[in-house]
Order: sequence, then structure tokens, then C-alpha cells
Amino acid sequence: MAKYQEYSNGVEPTWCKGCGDFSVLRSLQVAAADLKIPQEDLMVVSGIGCSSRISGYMDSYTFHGVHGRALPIAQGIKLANKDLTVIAAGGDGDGFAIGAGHFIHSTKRNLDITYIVMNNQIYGLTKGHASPVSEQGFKTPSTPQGSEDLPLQPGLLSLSAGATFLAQGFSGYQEELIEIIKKGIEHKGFSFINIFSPCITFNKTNTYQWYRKNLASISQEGDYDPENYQQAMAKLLETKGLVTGILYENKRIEKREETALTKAPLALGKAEFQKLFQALY
Amino acid sequence: MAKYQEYSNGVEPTWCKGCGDFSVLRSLQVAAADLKIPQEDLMVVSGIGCSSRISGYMDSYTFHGVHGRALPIAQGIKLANKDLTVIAAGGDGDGFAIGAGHFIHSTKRNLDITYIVMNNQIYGLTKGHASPVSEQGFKTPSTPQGSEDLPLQPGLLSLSAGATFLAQGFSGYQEELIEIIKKGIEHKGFSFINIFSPCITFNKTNTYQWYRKNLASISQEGDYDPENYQQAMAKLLETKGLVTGILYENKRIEKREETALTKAPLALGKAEFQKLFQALY
Amino acid sequence: MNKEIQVLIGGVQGDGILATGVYYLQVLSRMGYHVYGKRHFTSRIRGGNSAIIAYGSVDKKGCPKDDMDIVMALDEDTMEIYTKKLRKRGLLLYDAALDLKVDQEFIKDMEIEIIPLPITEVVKDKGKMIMKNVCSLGFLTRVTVIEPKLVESVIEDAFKDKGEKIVEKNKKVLQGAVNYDFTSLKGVNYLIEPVTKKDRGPVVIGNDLIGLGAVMSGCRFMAAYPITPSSEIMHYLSEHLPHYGGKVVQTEDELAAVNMIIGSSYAGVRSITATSGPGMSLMMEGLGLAAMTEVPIVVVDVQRKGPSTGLPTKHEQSDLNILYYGGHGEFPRIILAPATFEDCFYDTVEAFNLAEEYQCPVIIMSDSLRSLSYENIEDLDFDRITINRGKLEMEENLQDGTESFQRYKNTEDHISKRVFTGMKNGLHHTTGLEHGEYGFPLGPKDDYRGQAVKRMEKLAPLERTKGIKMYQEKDNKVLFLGYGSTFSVLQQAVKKMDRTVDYGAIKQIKPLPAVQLKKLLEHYDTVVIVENNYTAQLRKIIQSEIGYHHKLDSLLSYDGDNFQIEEIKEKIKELI
Amino acid sequence: MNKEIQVLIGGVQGDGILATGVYYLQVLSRMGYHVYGKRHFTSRIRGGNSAIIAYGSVDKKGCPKDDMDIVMALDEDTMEIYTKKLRKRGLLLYDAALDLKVDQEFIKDMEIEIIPLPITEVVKDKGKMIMKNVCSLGFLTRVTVIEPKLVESVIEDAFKDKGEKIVEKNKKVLQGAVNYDFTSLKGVNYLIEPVTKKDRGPVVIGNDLIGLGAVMSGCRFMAAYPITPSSEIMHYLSEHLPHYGGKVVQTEDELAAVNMIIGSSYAGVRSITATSGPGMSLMMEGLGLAAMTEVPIVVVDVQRKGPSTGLPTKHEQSDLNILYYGGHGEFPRIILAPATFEDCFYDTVEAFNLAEEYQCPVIIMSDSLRSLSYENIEDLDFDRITINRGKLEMEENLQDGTESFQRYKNTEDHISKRVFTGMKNGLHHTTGLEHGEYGFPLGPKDDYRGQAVKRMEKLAPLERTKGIKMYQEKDNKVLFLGYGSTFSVLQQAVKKMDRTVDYGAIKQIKPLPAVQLKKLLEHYDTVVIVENNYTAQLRKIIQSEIGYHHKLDSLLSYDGDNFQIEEIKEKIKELI
Ligand SMILES: Cc1ncc(C[n+]2csc(CCOP(=O)(O)OP(=O)(O)O)c2C)c(N)n1
Ligand SMILES: Cc1ncc(C[n+]2csc(CCOP(=O)(O)OP(=O)(O)O)c2C)c(N)n1
Ligand code: SF4
Ligand code: SF4
Ligand SMILES: [Mg+2]
Ligand SMILES: [Mg+2]
Repeated sequence: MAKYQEYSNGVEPTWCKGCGDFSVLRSLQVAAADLKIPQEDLMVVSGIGCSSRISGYMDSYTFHGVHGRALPIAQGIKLANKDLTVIAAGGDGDGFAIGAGHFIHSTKRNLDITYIVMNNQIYGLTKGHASPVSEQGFKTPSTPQGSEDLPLQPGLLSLSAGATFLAQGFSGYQEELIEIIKKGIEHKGFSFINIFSPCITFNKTNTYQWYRKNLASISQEGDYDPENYQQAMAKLLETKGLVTGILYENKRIEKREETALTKAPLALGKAEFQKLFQALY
Repeated sequence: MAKYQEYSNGVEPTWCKGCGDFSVLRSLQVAAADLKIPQEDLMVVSGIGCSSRISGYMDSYTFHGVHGRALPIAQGIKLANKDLTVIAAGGDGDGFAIGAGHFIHSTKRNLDITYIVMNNQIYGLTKGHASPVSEQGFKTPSTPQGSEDLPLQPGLLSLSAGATFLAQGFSGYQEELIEIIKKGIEHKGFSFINIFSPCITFNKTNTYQWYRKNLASISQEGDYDPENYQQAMAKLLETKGLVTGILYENKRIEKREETALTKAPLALGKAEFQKLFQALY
Repeated sequence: MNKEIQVLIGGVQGDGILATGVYYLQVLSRMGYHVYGKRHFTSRIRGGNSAIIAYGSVDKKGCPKDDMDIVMALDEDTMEIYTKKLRKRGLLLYDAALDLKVDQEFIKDMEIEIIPLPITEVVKDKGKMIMKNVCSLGFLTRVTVIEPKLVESVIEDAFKDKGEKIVEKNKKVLQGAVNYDFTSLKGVNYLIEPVTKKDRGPVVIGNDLIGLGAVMSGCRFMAAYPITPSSEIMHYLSEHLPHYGGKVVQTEDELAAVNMIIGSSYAGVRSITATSGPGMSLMMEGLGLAAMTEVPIVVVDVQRKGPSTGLPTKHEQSDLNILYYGGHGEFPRIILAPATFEDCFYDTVEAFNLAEEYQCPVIIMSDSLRSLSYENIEDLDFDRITINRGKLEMEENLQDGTESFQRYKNTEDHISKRVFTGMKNGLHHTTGLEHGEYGFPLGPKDDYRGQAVKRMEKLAPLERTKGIKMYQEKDNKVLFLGYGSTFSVLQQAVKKMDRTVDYGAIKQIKPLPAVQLKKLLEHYDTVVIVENNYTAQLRKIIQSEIGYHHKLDSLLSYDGDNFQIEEIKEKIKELI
Repeated sequence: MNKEIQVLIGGVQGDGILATGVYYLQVLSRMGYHVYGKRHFTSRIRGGNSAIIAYGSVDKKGCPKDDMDIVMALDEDTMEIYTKKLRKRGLLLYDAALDLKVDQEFIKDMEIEIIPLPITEVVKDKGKMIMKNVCSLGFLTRVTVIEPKLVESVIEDAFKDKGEKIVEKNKKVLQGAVNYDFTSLKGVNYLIEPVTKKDRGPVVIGNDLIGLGAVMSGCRFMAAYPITPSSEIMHYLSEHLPHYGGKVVQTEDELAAVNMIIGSSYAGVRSITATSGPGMSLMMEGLGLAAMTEVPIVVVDVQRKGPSTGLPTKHEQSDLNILYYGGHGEFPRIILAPATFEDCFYDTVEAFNLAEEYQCPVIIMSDSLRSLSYENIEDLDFDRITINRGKLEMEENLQDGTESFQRYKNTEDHISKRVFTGMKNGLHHTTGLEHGEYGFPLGPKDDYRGQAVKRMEKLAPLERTKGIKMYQEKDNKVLFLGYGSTFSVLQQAVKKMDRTVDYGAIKQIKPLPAVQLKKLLEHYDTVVIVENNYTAQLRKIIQSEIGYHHKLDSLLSYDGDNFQIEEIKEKIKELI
């Protein structure tokens, strides 16, 4: 069995000690090891933010793109080479603010990618601005009177956009997190994993303690059926999104054809050229 | 009573004869007349697309912006001057493709704006490309093998993003449409109105006839309670979004404070200046 | 007999005007003419006036001539707008169902001949309104005395996919026009001379050739968002790429498009996107990322009239500045400007090679006229197609080491080897942050300059290319240079002069072929840059990079259309 | 006794290094010194090395001097990275809890004095680790022989919002440092001379002054997306605008931000957004829309090191090209570059006036050093604040007519009157499409050039301004010009020369003050443009617009930091 250490490149994370993202990184490494994904076939793509630095710590092929665009890049890679295991990762600002359009459309497009959001309900890297999932009234330097509107519900949004896999995890529950990530990777289609990953430096509200107190878990519920879309919706509404576990998985949906564009030969012969020329008529 | 003609500037629309957008334009004019909105207080903002030309035909203040950005512009205007009735309008491409992020965030922000999408399930202006709400398998010059993924559900998306008002209409049902638009304008908060408005030139699938056959209407249902969020969700799921009427209205939600920035005096006196200077310490 | 004929066909947009024109071009092409077609259209789908200029000639042209031999009016706007474009003793044809609306004085002065044609009548009689285009074609070919069999063959080919019945119906309408009993038609002097019986090839637009170039150069992925006037490239590739294991994705916006091809190209697939000005503005961030991560991408910008939404269906060459200078920070990019129709093909092939050789974005800067104009294409040289993927590291050469792969290794030519995900022992990090040779972000102890210099200097060899194609060098005092579609008009102007003028096309816009350009600026007293914009963008770039202000001169036009040949001739006369 | 002192305080990021530096600056400011502070930080929140340079001087500086009088090391990295920055006989202070890590040879050669300070010891003894910054301050002020009462007053003010208890605790730590029994401290020769007892004002960063300028010029709305190094402008306005009926919205992205202020400004509110390079790339489409619709907006670009994500916390002046040329198509814009700290305030006021007078986007081009550096500000001239809203039509003058309002009426100066939604009889259409005087899109019969010329020509008067501020004109042969933060280093270099050199700051970057610039280029033999980028962006722009290549010269640096004064002196010496 592969060891999770093999997926670490030994670079010391720039994260603050205690940041939730350490646990996410470790969980991803363990999941990769458990699933025995060859390092060279593992692709981790991220945006910009504290959390997005995650790609720089995985010993695999890794791409740290620009803010909000991890998903388009990841999709381009997956379309190029279906044999890769493609993980997109980033923060709540990266994914739900500047990247909101791509989030919706990647969900709709349903390529076989796993999208991990390290949701700390704040912009860590810019030193603590409100994010789209910050609570109403949340005070930051850009919202000194408190964040005005209600937070987005990433889970609901993803289901509405046609998600075929939705799970939520918490940095503090590493075992569950590892399981969830593994299931997400195994899911054939777009799997969205929303992880509550506390920013211990700037978010003094949504702390480890706070999550421990407020998070429900469906893993404990015997009768929860992850294939029931309406139930997933209801569960998210009931818990205001504060729930962990695999909320929804649609195994029936027809997957779109996968492509291996890298395998397509580049040069075409003269006959093919003449055919294409004739087709211009 | 004001006449709807007063809201027409007499410019002949560039739309194809029979385009669904004529009915939307007329309905908006009638609604404005019925609500007696002073022309100078009416602001119509649109993006780019066939439908977005609507702003050029209203005799009011009108702003035809760039593709996908009607909502940010409209919000800027509303924040500047709360006394205006602000309508944002555009197409399904404008709103759900390039503008998807703004759609989600405008909904969340919940300013008192009415957003009208003329949804023809296609890009009219670029001569018939697939839109995010085109059906799976829909063939266009950019999707000759048929559109690959499932269409977005604008209604569901808006509810998930925290919509406080959601209605759907159909160009073919003008009376209902007028009512819906009036209610949308009267709603205190962001009102999203998704209107099935056929493109008779390029969309040969979702025609007037097709909509007439496939659209359900909740207006006929006696027991439908527009204040019930879950019911609205369920109705949308049940009908695959093919339903007209006022699906959801949340009258309880606390509205955010409105601003009249245009009324704020520009020049500050010396005392105020000194106060601000002192505050730098 | 004339060696060329230029017809403007105008009518209500959506009424098949374009089809009439294209059929006519196809007829002329089969007769052995070189053809050129140009559309005048607006951003509305139906209604409003639209027109096509169809030009056939014994010589290759690449642009229209200034005046029309024939105007065929299928609506009144066409008479009003275009009659004045007729040459002396030109011919105005119009649908007899319309009221004649012309400036009588002009008609008299210019001795215009006017012939009403029973187009609507014949269509109603023999077929359906939708066949008006075929009927117009019938009358037009009759007036210009073209063998009916040839016209029939074009109609047969055009409708054969729709079945025998439709073909027959259209032929009936065609014959209705051809055989209409019509005494006033005698004496028409627009007979044209069939130069050769050789078919001069398919009639296509520049965008089709960019598409074909992409397929032939091994491009297997496109991500794009539709926009006039670039969408046809997406249409072409959507149709053809799947046959070669490729794919096209219509994205949610241009930000997604450019980032998606960065992803696919990073993973090893030659990839392209195409857009126009507004999309270009949105792709600036992506260009910078591609350049910083040294991922090769090809971006086509088909320029239209700006700024902002501007005039989407009108021509301009005003994106040059953003292509050359746009994007925050400093990063390398290559810009090619196809000057001729054939260039659309060959430059696209070259773009993919340059992108991979230099590992940076390559922009194909086209323009509305270069991309949307019709021409017939006789031949493309298969042997000119080469595929050069630049520096790639083979999987078998990768050694298992404790360190990760040096993706950004400093080398003499500043270019490092690439590997693709999936290759064993090639693991490495890629980031838009400033990084070192291993690709990892730099820290406070590092010098930040190394990779910046590497990126900026790697294009230096391209400053020594012959990126300016000289078409005439007779040691004159004045040189005229055009680029993109402007070049063709320049060429026609020169050819129509009784004196010789040196001229050429600037094909490699960035890096400027500085060595060659400097030589030319040394040699000539005056170098005139001919461009379709207001601020003389290319001239200003040359001034900035090379100097010679006192020798540089401009000919500018920004009216949304191509230069008139006469305008350029005037300028030439002024200077020599 | 010294007339100036420069200390570098370095330690682990997040450990209060910045606070120590800022307190020290405040102390110096209260003593009557002019102060300047510069941060060295990285894109990590905690951990890694961070440093602040605190500079106090009898004269105003605006930039650091090249070497340090004192380095105070609170981690080992600081010793390793910064010891070599010490001047001859400089002083290295370090926390005695650390191992001393220095290059012994350097220490010997430079006769560096080294003093371990029991910082950790005192903190542990007297308070909590979080008070390390105050403890460091205590030692530093003791070494530099500063009146403890003064230091106490700074600490009192810093913590007074947190309550008496916290103040007392910190004072205790401070006293711990001040009274530590410490024999080795005698003989320290860094005593500085308190020039005056006058408090020289609050210590703030450039971004604060931009914020203050916006409030004072009547800006009542900001929409922005956070980004280093511009976010502080949003922080400032978020705090202060609500008191004046204004508002700040943090948007979902930069596209929303720029479009939102287009909306608010269109509706009549002076509006601003602020961003850095990556956001600028995303705002290009919005700039074009604002220019096309003639809606005034003010956009601040605080440049950081690019391209792409680059080095977000490092300095560069490499966005000039995109600001000057970016955006598809051709449209007008104004670019101002605050050269001094005070300029941040005055230029912002001017930006709002220019935006409304010329009805186009105005960009305030700042840079990391101009915006994030600390200085103390003595005074701002209230009487220099004017508010000029340009051409506005009053509601009472609007006549009820059948036609809509001519928002884009052609006038002699190419500027038309604005009205705002809500005004009776001012109804009109606004579009990013090319339009006529009434604002409606043009059709096929229209000439497309009129409004294009109107837009492009309206800025012509600005070419005749004195946009270059000359600081010294002694009829020399060589002129040095800087812009943004580069100017201050240039100024210090000149002041440190034994010869006089002419120099100035280019403050109006677009339109270039062409008339003035041409005169200068005529007058001098050599004009050196000093800029922090690789490709000599401003010099190239001057070459493009004005020429004089043979007289223009560059001094460039792109290492992520400001020029060393010595580098500029070298260049000056080389030339005069
Ligand atoms: C186009 C652009 N705009 C803004 C930024 C600045 N920026 C960097 S990270 C970030 C948000 C980070 O928040 P999140 O994605 O939640 O990540 P976290 O740091 O909380 O993990 C922002 C606004 C940027 N890099 N690029
Ligand atoms: C940035 C940008 N990208 C692309 C376009 C081209 N474009 C114009 S309208 C449009 C889509 C129109 O579709 P929709 O919004 O559904 O409006 P409809 O025409 O169907 O009413 C597109 C892609 C543009 N104008 N700007
Ligand atoms: S600032 Fe917050 S999110 Fe960023 S590394 Fe520190 S704890 Fe994590
Ligand atoms: S193309 Fe379609 S959407 Fe556009 S005007 Fe015509 S019918 Fe309406
Ligand atoms: Mg976050
Ligand atoms: Mg549409």
C-alpha cells in the first residue's frame, strides 16, 4: 500500500500553525495513497488564496493558477487526458465569489473532476475580508458595519446547478474527510466537496470549536439515502448547510464521453488534407 | 391612468417579426403604466443580446451595457438612488452564461431591483448558439453533435442563491406576464423573472407551440402558497422548471438599508476635514 | 468585354441576400475567375438592410474595387444607400415589385442604366418566397450572360443535401428567371470573359482557413465563447475536430475559454481559442498566466469596430494596442497578422509551432474583413505544413530522482523542456507566482529577476526574422506597408498605379522584425503605414521600438469599412 | 550626533514586527522628525520573515536610504538576510534568545557592533509573548536614547481603545526594557538629535491618503474586490464613507466592481474602485464601456510585481502599458501618477474633477511603495480642495420636448452635458454600441466617425498642461525624470550629489504633457527616465508619442524593491 508521505513534496506549507488546511492536505494525501493513484497521473489544480497553496505541497503534477480560475484549467486538463485523476482545490472566495460562474458551469458540465473547497468563511490570504459565505453581520475591514447579506449556501447551489456528487467535511473530522475525498474521487462525474476548514488567524467566529458545536453529521443517520435529491435539499435547508457527510450522489446519470485528446495524432496525411479541402466546397 | 405608449420611445425594434421579446417589451410598458412609474424615475439596464436591445425601446432612462454585466450596473444605479425603479433585463446567455456569477451574487445581495430574463434557450444575436438553458442534445453550429450537458435551472438556482422573489412567465401569456412584472416591481428586494420568450428564427424546438404545450401554470392552482420555499423548490423540480406564475415571494426578509448616495453632499467643510485628519492618528 | 465584374446585391437582412451573393461567387469561381466577396451586415437578425459585394476577376484581388458595375436592389434601402456606388454607365437592377428610389441627377450624370426585374413575380409564379435568392441569381447570371448549365450545377450542389425535390423546385425558379420573356434585356454590356474553364476551387471565408490550419497543425482542442466575427472558427472546428479525436467546448465566458486551453495545452494538447475585442479584454489575465507558466496557447482575435460593444459587424484594426501591450506586468507574446487569404491558413500552422517552440501565447490578429470575406482557394501547399513541438522531454529520459523536474531550467536560449502530466518522474509545480527553475514560488531570500529575464529574452531571435514580406522592392524612395486586410487594398492600389511603388506586408507584429525594419527605415525616405484605426497604432509601435519618426507616415481610416483603393492611390501620388 | 536614523526591524511574520516599526515611527514623528517606513513582507500570514524599515530624519525623504544604521533581529532569517545592509560601524541588535548568525568577516570589515538584547526574557518576565513588539520598541528607543515618556505616550495611544488594563500591561513591558540593568549598553553612538519638539503629524500609508482624498472630493461610493496592495483604500472608505451618506460594496469580483461604479456614477455619484494588476486586467472591458458611454469613473491601480499573480507583496511599475494601451478598440482615459506622499491626496481630488470634466475614466496609477509606505503627514491644504463637476444640465433647464435629450451633443470642446436619472425631460439612451448625439445606436446609413473623433479629441487640452513637475531646473545638460515612488529615490539621489542635476516628476502620464515634454527634450541633451520595470515602459511611450530616441535614456530596476540611491547616483555621475 502506498504511503501518504509519498504524496508530500516536503515543502513546508506557508499556512499558519493550526490552519484547517493542513488537515485537508493530509486527507487528500491519504486518500490518494489509499486509492493508489500513481503520482504522475494525479493532477492538482488550484486558484489563489491561502488554501490554494495546497497544490504546491503535493508531490504530483500541480498547477497553481489565477484567482477563481482553477476549475476551467482543471477541466481543460481533464478533457485533454481522461486518464488523469484531476483534483481542483481552492478557497470559498476563489470558488464562490470570483469563481462563482465557473462553479455553476463546471457542475453543469459534470466532467470527472473532484472539486475541494476549503471553506473558512473568510478571505484568509488578503488578511480577513468577508467572503460570500461569511455570516450576516460578520465584521471585517471591508465590512466594519458587518456583512450585509445572507451567506450563500454552496451545497444548495451545487445541487441546483445539477451536481451529481455533493459532500461536506470538516478539517476537525479527518477520518470522515478522507472517506469523503476518496468517494469523491471515485465518483464518475463532478464531485463537489465543501470542507469547513477554519482560519484560526482571522475568523474568530467560525472556529474549530464553533464547527464542532454546530455541525451535524449525516453519517450517523441510518436512514439517509444519498441518492435522494430532495432529501439532500431538505437536509441542507434544515441544517442551514451545517452538516457533514456525503449528501448526494447520483450514480445513474449518464456520464459524458471522456476524451483523450493528448492521444490524438497531430499530423494528418495528404489524403486527409485533400478530404478536408474538398469539404470546403 | 398612464398609457403604456408613453413608455415607448417610438424606435422600431430590430427584433424579427414574431420574436417573443415584443411581448415582454409591451408587458413592461403596461406594467410601468399601471404602476404609474414616472418616466424619469424608471431605469432600464440591459446587457448584450437580441433581448438586451429592450432598453433602447423604453422611453425612460436606459442603459445598454456590455455582455453579462447588466446586474452590476443596475445595482450601482440603485445604490446611488433608491428612489428609482430599476429594471435589469437581458437574455439567457447574458444572465446565465457570462453573467452567472453576477446573477448569483445579485440575488444574494437582494437590492430592490427587478431582473427580467428573456429566456429563449439560445443565443439569438450570435445567430443561434447553444445557451446554458438549451436542452441536452440541442444542435447548433457550435454543438453540431448536440449540446452535451443538462440545462441549468434558473429558478432553482435563484432560490438556492437566496432569492426573495421568483416568477416565471411566457411571452404567449401576456396578461399573466404583466401581472408578474408588476408584482416583481412591487416586491421590496431582488425579484427575478424568468420569461420564456421564443426565438422564432433560430430555436426550432422551443417554439410558442412547444411552450404552450409544455408549460404548467401555478396561477391555476388554488392551494399554491408562494411564501412556501420548499413548495417552490418542489414545484420547479416536478415541472422541470416549465411552469409560470409567481413561484416564490418572501415578504418577511429584512430588507437591507437603501441608499441615496446622490443626495449626499459632496463638499465637506474645514471642520470635517480636520476631524478626518485627526482620525489618521 | 470586361476582365472583371463587381456586383452589389442588397436587400432585407435574413432574406437570402448573402446566399445569392455566395452562389454568384461560386458560379464565377467555376468559370475560372478569382472571386472576392464582402458582406455588409448589421447586428440584427432579420430586417434592416444587408448587402454583399461579389467580385470576380481574372486576377486575384483580395479586396473589392471602389465602385460597382452592377447594383442589384431587393429593397429600397439598397437603392438609397448603394446606387451612388455605381461606376459611370453602371447598371442598376431592382425588383420590379419595389418603387424605384434613386437620385435622378446622379443617374443622369453617371449615365446609369436601370432595369426592373420581375423577381417577386417569378418567385410567386414558380416557387416560394424563400427561393428569392435563387431567382435573383437567375436574373443576375442572365444579365451577365453566364451559361445557365453552370448556374444550375451550383444550385444542384447547394441543395443536394436537402433532397431531390428541393433541388428541382429551385431549378424551376432559376429557369423561370433565365427564360423570362424579356425584351429590354438586350444590349447589356456586362458580358464577362470566361478566362479559363478551370474551376478555381471552393469559395470560403478566412475563418474557415484558420479552422483548417488549426486541424492540420494538430490542434485538437478549442474552448471558446461565441462572438462576431470569430464564431465561424468555432463552427469549423466543432464540425471537424471530432473526426480527428479532438473536441470543442463552448464555455460560459471568455475567462473560462482561455483558462481551459491553458489547462489542455499544459496537459499536452495543441489548443486554440478565438474571440473578438470584447473577449480579448477579458482574456488579458489568462494571457499573462500562460506567459508566466510558459504554456503555449494560440488565441485568434478577429478585430471588429470598437471600443466597447462598438459596431460588432463593422471592420477596424484597433485591438493592436491591447494585443501588443495588454495584460498587467510584463510578459512575452507573439503576434502574427495574416495579410492574405492564404496566410490565414499558413499563419495558423506557424502559430502553433511558434507557441510550442517559444512556450508562450501566440495571437493571430485577424480582422473582420480578413476573416469574413469570401474568396476562392485554388490550392494549399501540403508540404508547407510542418509540426514542430519545440523542446519536449521524453518520458524515457526522465530519471527517478529525489528532486522534482526542472521545468524552468535556465538554458542558453532561455527555453526549457516541457513534460506532460502522466509522465513518470516529471512531477513538478506550475504557478503564476514568480518562481524558480523548479517552478516553486520564490521566497524572501531569492533574487526575483532570473526567470523574468528568461521569459522576456527568449523571443529575441524573432527580432531577426523577415517578418515583413516585401512584394515590390525597386529601390524607390517611398515604401508602403499594410497589415491584415489592409494589405490587399494597398496591393490593388499599387497595381493600379502607372508608376511603381514599393510595398509590403508586416506579418510578424510582435516581436517586430526589428533588424529588417531598421534596414528598411534606413533605406527609404518615407515609410507609410496603412491601417484601419484612429491613432495609428502600428506606426506608433514602430516609433516606440525603432524610431525614425521623421520618415514614418500614416494612412488611416476608421469608418468601419476597408480603404477605398482611390484613397491609397491619392496618398501614393502625393508622395511620389 | 546624527540627523537621521534608519532601523530595520525583522522577525517572523505575524509576530508584531510591523507594529514595532510603526510605533517607532510614531515616536520619531512626535519628536519632530520626518519619518518614512517601508515593509518587506510575503504572501503568508504567519511565519516566514518580515521586516520594516523605519527611517527618521530632519528632512523629508519619501524613501529609505540604502544602508541601515541599526538592524534589529527578532529571528535568525533577519540576521542572515539583512546584516549585510548595515553601514560601516552599524549596530546589530538581536534577541538574546536567538543564536547569533552572521558573516564574521563582514562584521569585522564593517566594524559592526553587536548587542544581544534580552527581549524574550523581559517579555516572559513582565508580560505575554504578544507584547514582544512593545518590548522591542522599548529596547530600540533605549538604544537610540529617546525620552521614555514619549514612548509611553505612543503606547498609551496605541492601546487606549483596548482599555486601561492592556495599556498598563504594555507599559510594564516597556518599562522592563527601559530599566533593564544593562551595562554593555553604554557607548552607543546612535543618539539622535531631536530637531524640534513639534509633532509632525500622524503616521499613515499612501492608501489612507487616497481614501481621504476620495472622501474630501465628494466620492460617496466605492465598489471593489480585495487585493494586495490596494485593499487599505477600501478599508479606509468602508470606515469613513457611511458617516457622509456614502457606501462601500465588496463585490464578487473586479468585473462587478468596475461595472457597479459605472452604474453609480452614471446615476450621479462620484465613485471609485481600487485594485492591483490582476484586477486591472479584468477591468479592461469596463474601462472601455465607461469611456464609450462617457461615464466618469476613478480607478486606482496600486501596482505590484507581475506578471500574472507575480509577487503580490513586491514592488514594480509594470502596469503602465495596460493602463495606457489596454482595452480593445480606442478610447480616451487619463492617468495620474502620484509622485509624493501628499500627491496621493491631491491627485485623488484632481482625479475626480478630471473624470467629471472630461467624462472618461481616470486612473490613479500608484505603486506598492507609494501606497504602502508609511510617512507622517503634517498638513494638507484644505483650500486646494476644489470640486468641479464639469458640464451638468440642471433639471430646470430641461425643456419638455418630443425628442429625447442629446446626451452626446457635438460641441466645440467635444464635451456634452450630463443629466441624471430622476431628472424630468432628460430621458435618453446610453449604450456601449457606437451611437449618435442622442445616444442611440447607429444604423447602416450613418457615418460612424463623428462620436469616435469627439471621444478621442476631447482630451487634447491636457496635452498642454504642466503635467511634469520640475523640482530643479538649472539649465543643465541632463534631466532625470521619475514617476510614482521612483521619484522620491531620484530626489534623494540628487540631493546627495555634490553637483546639481535637473530633475522632476512626470505626474500626468496620459495624455502626456506633450508640449512641455517636447520643450524639455529640445532643451536637454539627455533625459533619463527612471522606472521600476524591465522594458522601460514610460520611456517607450515617450518615444512613441514624441520621439527623441537619441536623447532618451533609461535607468531600470525590476528586483521587486525600490532603487538604491547609490544606483541612481552612479547613473548621474556617468552622465554629468
Ligand atoms: C483577480 C484577483 N483579484 C484579487 C486577488 C486577491 N486575492 C488573493 S486570494 C483572495 C481571496 C482568498 O480567499 P479564499 O479564496 O477564501 O482563500 P483563503 O485565503 O481563505 O484560503 C483574493 C481576493 C487576486 N489574486 N486576483
Ligand atoms: C464579452 C462578449 N462576449 C461575447 C459577445 C457576443 N455576444 C453578444 S450577445 C451574445 C449572447 C446572446 O444570447 P442571449 O443573452 O441569450 O440573448 P438573445 O440574443 O438570445 O436574446 C453573445 C455571446 C459579446 N458581445 N461580448
Ligand atoms: S490566514 Fe487563515 S486561512 Fe490563511 S493560513 Fe492562516 S489560518 Fe489558514
Ligand atoms: S433572432 Fe431570435 S431572439 Fe433575436 S430577434 Fe430574432 S427571434 Fe428574437
Ligand atoms: Mg477562504
Ligand atoms: Mg437567448
